Amino acid sequence: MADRDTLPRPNYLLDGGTTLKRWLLTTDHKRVAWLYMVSITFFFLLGSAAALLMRLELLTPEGDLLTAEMYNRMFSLHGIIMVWFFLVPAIPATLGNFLIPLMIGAKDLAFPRLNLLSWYIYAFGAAFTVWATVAGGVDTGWTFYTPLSSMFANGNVSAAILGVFIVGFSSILTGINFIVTVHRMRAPGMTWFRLPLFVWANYATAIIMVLATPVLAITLLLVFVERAFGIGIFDPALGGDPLLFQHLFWFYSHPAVYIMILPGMGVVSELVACFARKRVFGYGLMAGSILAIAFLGFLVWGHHMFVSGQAAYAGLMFGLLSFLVAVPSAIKVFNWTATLFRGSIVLETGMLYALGFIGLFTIGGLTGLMLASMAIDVHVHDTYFVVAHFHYIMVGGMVMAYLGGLHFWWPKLTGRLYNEFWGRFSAVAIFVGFNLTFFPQFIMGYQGMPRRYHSYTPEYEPWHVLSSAGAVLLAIGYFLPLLNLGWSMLRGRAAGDNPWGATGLEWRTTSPPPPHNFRNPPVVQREAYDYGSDDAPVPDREMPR
Amino acid sequence: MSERPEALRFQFEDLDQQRAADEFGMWVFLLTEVLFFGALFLVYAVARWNHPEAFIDGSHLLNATLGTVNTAILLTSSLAIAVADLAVREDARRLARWMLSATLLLGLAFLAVKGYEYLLEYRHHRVPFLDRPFEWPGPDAREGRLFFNLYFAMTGLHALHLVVGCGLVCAMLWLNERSRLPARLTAQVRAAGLYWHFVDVVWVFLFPLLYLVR
Amino acid sequence: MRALLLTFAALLALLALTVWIGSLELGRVTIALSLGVAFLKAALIVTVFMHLRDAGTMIRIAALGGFLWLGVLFWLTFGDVARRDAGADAPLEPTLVPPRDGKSSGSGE
Amino acid sequence: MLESLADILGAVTDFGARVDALFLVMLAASLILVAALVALVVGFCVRYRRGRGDHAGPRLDHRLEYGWSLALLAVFLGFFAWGAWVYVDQQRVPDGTLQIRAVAKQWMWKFHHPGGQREINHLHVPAGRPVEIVLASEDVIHSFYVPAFRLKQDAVPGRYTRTWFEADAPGVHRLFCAEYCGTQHSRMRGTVTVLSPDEYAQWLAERTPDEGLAEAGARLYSALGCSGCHEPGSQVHAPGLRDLYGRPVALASGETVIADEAYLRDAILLPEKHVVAGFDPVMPSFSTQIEEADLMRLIAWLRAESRAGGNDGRP
Ligand code: HEA
Ligand code: HEA
Ligand code: HEC
Ligand code: CUA
Ligand SMILES: [Cu+2]
Repeated sequence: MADRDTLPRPNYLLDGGTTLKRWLLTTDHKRVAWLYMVSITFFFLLGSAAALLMRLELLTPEGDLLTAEMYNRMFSLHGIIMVWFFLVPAIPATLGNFLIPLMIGAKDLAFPRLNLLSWYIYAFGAAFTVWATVAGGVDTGWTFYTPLSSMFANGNVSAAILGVFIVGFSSILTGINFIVTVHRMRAPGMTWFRLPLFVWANYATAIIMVLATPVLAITLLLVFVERAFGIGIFDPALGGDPLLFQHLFWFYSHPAVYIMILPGMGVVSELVACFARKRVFGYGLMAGSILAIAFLGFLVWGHHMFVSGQAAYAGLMFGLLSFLVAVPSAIKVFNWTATLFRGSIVLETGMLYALGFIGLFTIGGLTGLMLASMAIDVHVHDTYFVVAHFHYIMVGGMVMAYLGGLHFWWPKLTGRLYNEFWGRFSAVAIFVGFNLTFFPQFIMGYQGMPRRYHSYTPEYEPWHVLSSAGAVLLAIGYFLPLLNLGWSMLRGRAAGDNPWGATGLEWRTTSPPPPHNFRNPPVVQREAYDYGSDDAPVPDREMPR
Repeated sequence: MSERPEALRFQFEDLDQQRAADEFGMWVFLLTEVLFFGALFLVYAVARWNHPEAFIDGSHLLNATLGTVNTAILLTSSLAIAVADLAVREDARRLARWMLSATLLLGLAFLAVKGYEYLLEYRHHRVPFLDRPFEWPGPDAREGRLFFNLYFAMTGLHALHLVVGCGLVCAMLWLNERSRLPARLTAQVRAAGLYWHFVDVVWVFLFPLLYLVR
Repeated sequence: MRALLLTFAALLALLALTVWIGSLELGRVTIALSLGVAFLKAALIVTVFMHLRDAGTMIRIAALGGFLWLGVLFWLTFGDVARRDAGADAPLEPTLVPPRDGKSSGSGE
Repeated sequence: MLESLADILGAVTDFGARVDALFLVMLAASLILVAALVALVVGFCVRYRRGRGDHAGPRLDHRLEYGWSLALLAVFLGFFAWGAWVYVDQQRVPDGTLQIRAVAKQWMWKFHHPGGQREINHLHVPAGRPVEIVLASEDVIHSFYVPAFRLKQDAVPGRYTRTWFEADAPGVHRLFCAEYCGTQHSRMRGTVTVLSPDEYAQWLAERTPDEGLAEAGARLYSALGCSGCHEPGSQVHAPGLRDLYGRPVALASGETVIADEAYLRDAILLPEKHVVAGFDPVMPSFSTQIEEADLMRLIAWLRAESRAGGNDGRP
C-alpha cells in the first residue's frame, strides 16, 4: 500500500459508478448490502425515537405526556419497526448479503437482480407502513391479535398490515437467494464442513424465512380482508376462532425470533475465533446446533399462549419442546467459552461486543426458560418480565452482535479503520446503559407490572424511573458508534486487506473488494478457522494488549 | 456444448451450474407457496372441525358439476403445458405455440367458469361480505357465512394465482416467437410450467374439500 | 409423451373416482377418501408433469419439505383445537348477563 | 420450607406460593450458571491475553461437552416437570367452588355473584374458599390478572374460559387487564377485595342496588350512542365522562360548576344549557329519548365509574 490513505483499485465503492442512479440500480450484493444498511439504520432510529417517547411517558404513573391512544401507537410502531424493518433484516440483509458470496468464494449471489428487487420490496413496504402509522396510526401492538385488529381497533390498521405483508416477500426472496447460493455457488474445495459458521447461521436463517414467512403472509392477508372487506374468518361472531390467529401468527413469529438471533450467533462465532486466534471449539456441534435450533424452533410457538385458553395438552407439548430448544443454545454458549480457553485473546471492539452478547443472551435465554415453565408464565405473561426477556435477547444479544459484526467487517466494507478507543468506549457504554434500562424491568415484571400500559399504579414508579434513565444513557451509547464509524469513512486510515489477521476467504481479497469480489477465483484447501497452522494470517496492524 | 455463451450470467461458472441454480430456486419458491396455501387449508380444517354440519350444508350449495368441469379443464391445461415443455426442449416451436395457446385458453376458460359460479352465488344471496341479505337454508346461518367467506377467500386466492399463471404463459408465447437462446427458453418454459402445475395441485385439493366432502 | 398422456388419463380417472366418492355422502369417511385421492392426483402431477422423478435430491427435499412442515403446523394446532375443554363453547353472542344455566349458578350456594 | 421462603415475595394463594418457589429455585440456578459463565469468560480473558504466551497445552475434551449438555438437559427437564405439575394442578378446577361470572368488555370488568349481586371493576370474594371465575368477553380478548395471586387467564370472545383461586387471608389486591385490548387497556383495572367469610356474607346482604343501576347505565351508555362521541378515539370531539363526577367543570360561559347529579341531568337533557369550554355544542338533546329511570341509571354509572377506575393511584 503506497499511501496509507488511498484505497486499492478497483474497488466496488468507486468502480462501477458513483452516481445515485448507479447505486439504486446496482445488482452488486455488496452495494445492495449498503442500501439495506442505510435503510435499517434509519428505521432503527425511528423505532428508537418511539421507544424514547414511551420511556419518557413512563417516567410518571399518570399518562401525562402522551394520550393513551398515542402511547399505544408508539409501542405498535416501535414493535413493528424494530422486528420487521430492523432486526429481521439486520444481519442477514446487510452483513449476510455482503459476506456470504465472499465467504464461499462466489462472484455474487445466485440471483443478483432478485436481491435488488427484495430491497425495493422492503423499502416500499416499510415506507408504506410508516406512512400508514403516521397518517391514521396503528394501535394493535406488533402482534395484531384478532378480533381487536380486525374489528375494533381504529386507525390505519389495514394499511399497516398490508405493509408488513409486502415486506414479508422481501424476506422470502432473500431466503430463497441465500439457500440457492449456499447450495450452488460454493468455490471449489469449499465443502459444507469448511463453511464459516456465519454462513451456516445465515443458511439456517434463510430456511426459516422461507418456511415461516408465507404463513405470516397468508395470516395477515386474512386479517386484512376481514378488516377491509368484512370477509370474517377469525371473527368469533361467525364461529371463527380467535386463537387460530394466534397459532398462525406464532407459527411464524416464534421461528422469527430465531431469524433474529441465529445470524448474531454466527457473527459471534467469527469474532470469538478471530480474537482468540483459535478454531471454534466443536465446529461440527456448532453447525449442528444451528440446524437444531432452526428445526426445533418450529415446534414451540404455543408457549406464547399458555393463558390464552389453549388446551392444556397442547400447552404441555409446547412447554416441553421449549426446554429442548434450549439445549443447543446452551451448547453454543458453552463452546464459545471453551473457544476462549487457552486462546490468545485481544479485547478489540468487536470482541467486547461479542462478549456482551454471550452474557446478555444467556440472561435472556435463561429467563426465557422461566417463561417456558408454564406455571411461572401464568404469572408473568404480558408483564414487563417478558419485555425484559426479549430485549435482553434482541437488544442485548442481536443488536450487540450486529454492532460487533459491523465493527469487525467495517475495514472490509469501507477499507478504513475506525478509532479503536471510541469503539471500545461505546461498547462499554451501551452495555451499561442497556442493563440499566432493562434489568429493572425484570423486577417490576415479576411484581406484576403489565406491558402495553400507558399509565400504571404508583408502586412501579421507581423501577420505571431507573429504566427511563437507562434509556437515555443507551441513546447516547448508540450515537457513539454512528459517529465513530461515520467519521472513519471520511478520515479513517486505510485498513489493509486483513487487519485482524483473520482466516476466511473474505479477508483474502482487497479491502474494499473489487466489483466481482476476487481477482483470481479462490480455491479452498483448508477447514475454517485454521488459526493453529503455521501459515495462518497474522494481523497487519498492531493489536492493543 | 453448443449453447451460446450469452446465455450464461456473470455470477455462474458454467451453464450447468446456472441451470441447477435456476431450477432449485424455482422449487424453493414453490415450497413457500405450499406453505402459503397450506396455512389457508389449516384455517379451513379448524373451521370445519368446529362446525362440521355447516360445512356439509355449505358444500351442498355449491355447484359440483361446474366444479368437476373446472377440474377437468385445469387438468387438461396441465397436460398442454407439459407437452409445450417437451416441445420447446426439442425446439419444435410450432407445437409449442399451439400447446401454450391451449394452456392459456383453458386457463381463461377456468376463470370464466369460476366467474360464472361467483355470479350464481351472488344471485342466490350467498356472498356474505357484500351489503345485501345472506340467505342460508339450514340452521347455522352464521357458520354458513364463515363457510362462504372461506370459499371466496380460498378460490379467490387460487384464481389470482391462475391469473398470474396466464400472464406467465402469455410471456412464454411471446418468448417462443422471439427467443434466440433455446437453452434459456427451455429454462423459462420449465419454470412457468412448474408454477402452472403447482396452481393445478392447489385446485386438486380445493375441489373435493369445498365441493365434495358432504 | 406417452407418460404424459397416461398420467393425464389416470388423473381424469381419479377425478371421476373422487366425484363418485363425494356422491356417496359418507360423512367423515368421505373426507379421508377424498383427501387420499387428492394426494394421489397431486403425486402424479408432481412426479410426472413437474419432473420430480428426474430431479436431484435437494429438489425432492424441497418438494416434500413443504408438506412435512405443514404436517407440523396441523399436528400442533390440532393438539390444541381438538383437545379444548368441550364445555367451553359460549353462546355466540355473549349476553350482558350470561345465561344462568346449570353451569353458571354457584355450586356451593 | 420453600414455600415459606417464597413468602418474601408476598403471594397470597397456594398456587402463588408454588409459583414463587419454582421461580426462586430457577432464579438461583440461573444465577449460578451466569456467575460461572462470567467467571470463566473474564478469567479466560485475563489469563489468556494475547502476549502472555501461555495458551499452549492440551485442548478441551469433547466428552466434557456431551456430559455437560446431558446434565443440563436433565436439569431443564426437571424444571419443565415442576412447572407443568404446578400448571396442571391449577388448570383443574376443584369441586365446590364459589362460581363468579366475569364479563369483560372494553374497558371494564363486570362481575356477577351467584346471588345476583353485581359489581364493576371491584370484586369482593371470601377468604379460605375456592373461588372460580368464569370469563366471557363481549368484544376483544382481555385477561384477568391478579398479581398477588400469580394468576392470569384470558377472556376470549365466543367462548368461556375459567380459572380459580383460594385466597389465604383478607386483603385488597390489584386487578389488571393484562391482554392489550385497545385504547384504555391500562385503565381496565380494579381491585379484588378478599373478605373474611363473615364479612363476605354481610357484604352480600347489604349490597346497595347502586351497582345494579350502574350496570344498566353502562349498557345505556353504549346503547344510546353516548359512547360514540364520548369514548376516547371517537370521531367527534367530546369530553371524556369516565372521571367526570364530582369534578369542577369549566364552561364556555366562563363559569365553573361542580359536576353533580343535577348538572349531569341538565347536561344530558338540555345540553345547550351548559356548554363545556373548548367544545362545540353539537350534543343532541336526549330529553325525548330518555326516561327518568334510565337517566338515574346513567348517572349512577357515571358516578360509579369515577369512583372506580378513574383516579390513578388509589385502589
Ligand atoms: C431473538 C429473539 C428471541 C429469542 C432467541 C428467544 C428465545 C427464547 N424465548 Fe422468547 N420471546 C421473544 C424473543 C426471543 N425469545 C419475544 C420478542 C417475545 C415476546 C413476544 C410478544 O409477546 O410480543 C418472547 C416471549 C417468550 C415467551 C412468551 C412469554 C409470554 O408472553 O408469556 C416464552 C415462553 O416460553 C419465551 C421463551 C423463550 C425460550 C425458551 C427461548 C430459548 O430459545 C432460549 C434458549 C437459550 C438459553 C436457555 C440460554 C443458554 C445458556 C445457558 C444455559 C448458559 C450456559 C452456561 C454456561 C456455559 C456456564 N419467549
Ligand atoms: C429489535 C427490537 C427492539 C429494539 C432494538 C428495542 C429497543 C428498545 N425498546 Fe423495545 N420493544 C420491541 C423490540 C425492540 N425494542 C418489541 C417487539 C416490543 C413489543 C411491542 C408491542 O408490545 O407490540 C417492544 C416494547 C418495548 C417496551 C414496552 C412497551 C409496553 O409494553 O408498554 C418498552 C418500554 O420500555 C421498550 C423500550 C425500548 C428501549 C428503551 C429500547 C432502546 O434500546 C432504544 C434505545 C435507543 C434510543 C433511545 C435511541 C434514540 C434515538 C433517537 C432519539 C433518534 C432520533 C431520531 C431520528 C434521528 C429519526 N420496548
Ligand atoms: C353527537 C355527539 C354526542 C352524543 C351522541 C352525546 N354527547 Fe354528550 N356531549 C357532546 C359534546 C360535543 C359535549 C360538549 C359540549 C356541551 O357541553 O354541550 C357533550 C357534553 C356532555 C356532558 C357534559 C360533559 C362535561 O365535561 O361537563 C355530559 C354529562 C354528556 N355530554 C352526557 C351525554 C350522555 C349521557 C349521552 C347519551 C345519552 C351523550 N352525552 C351523547 C356530544 C355528544
Ligand atoms: Cu382489557 Cu386490556
Ligand atoms: Cu417464542
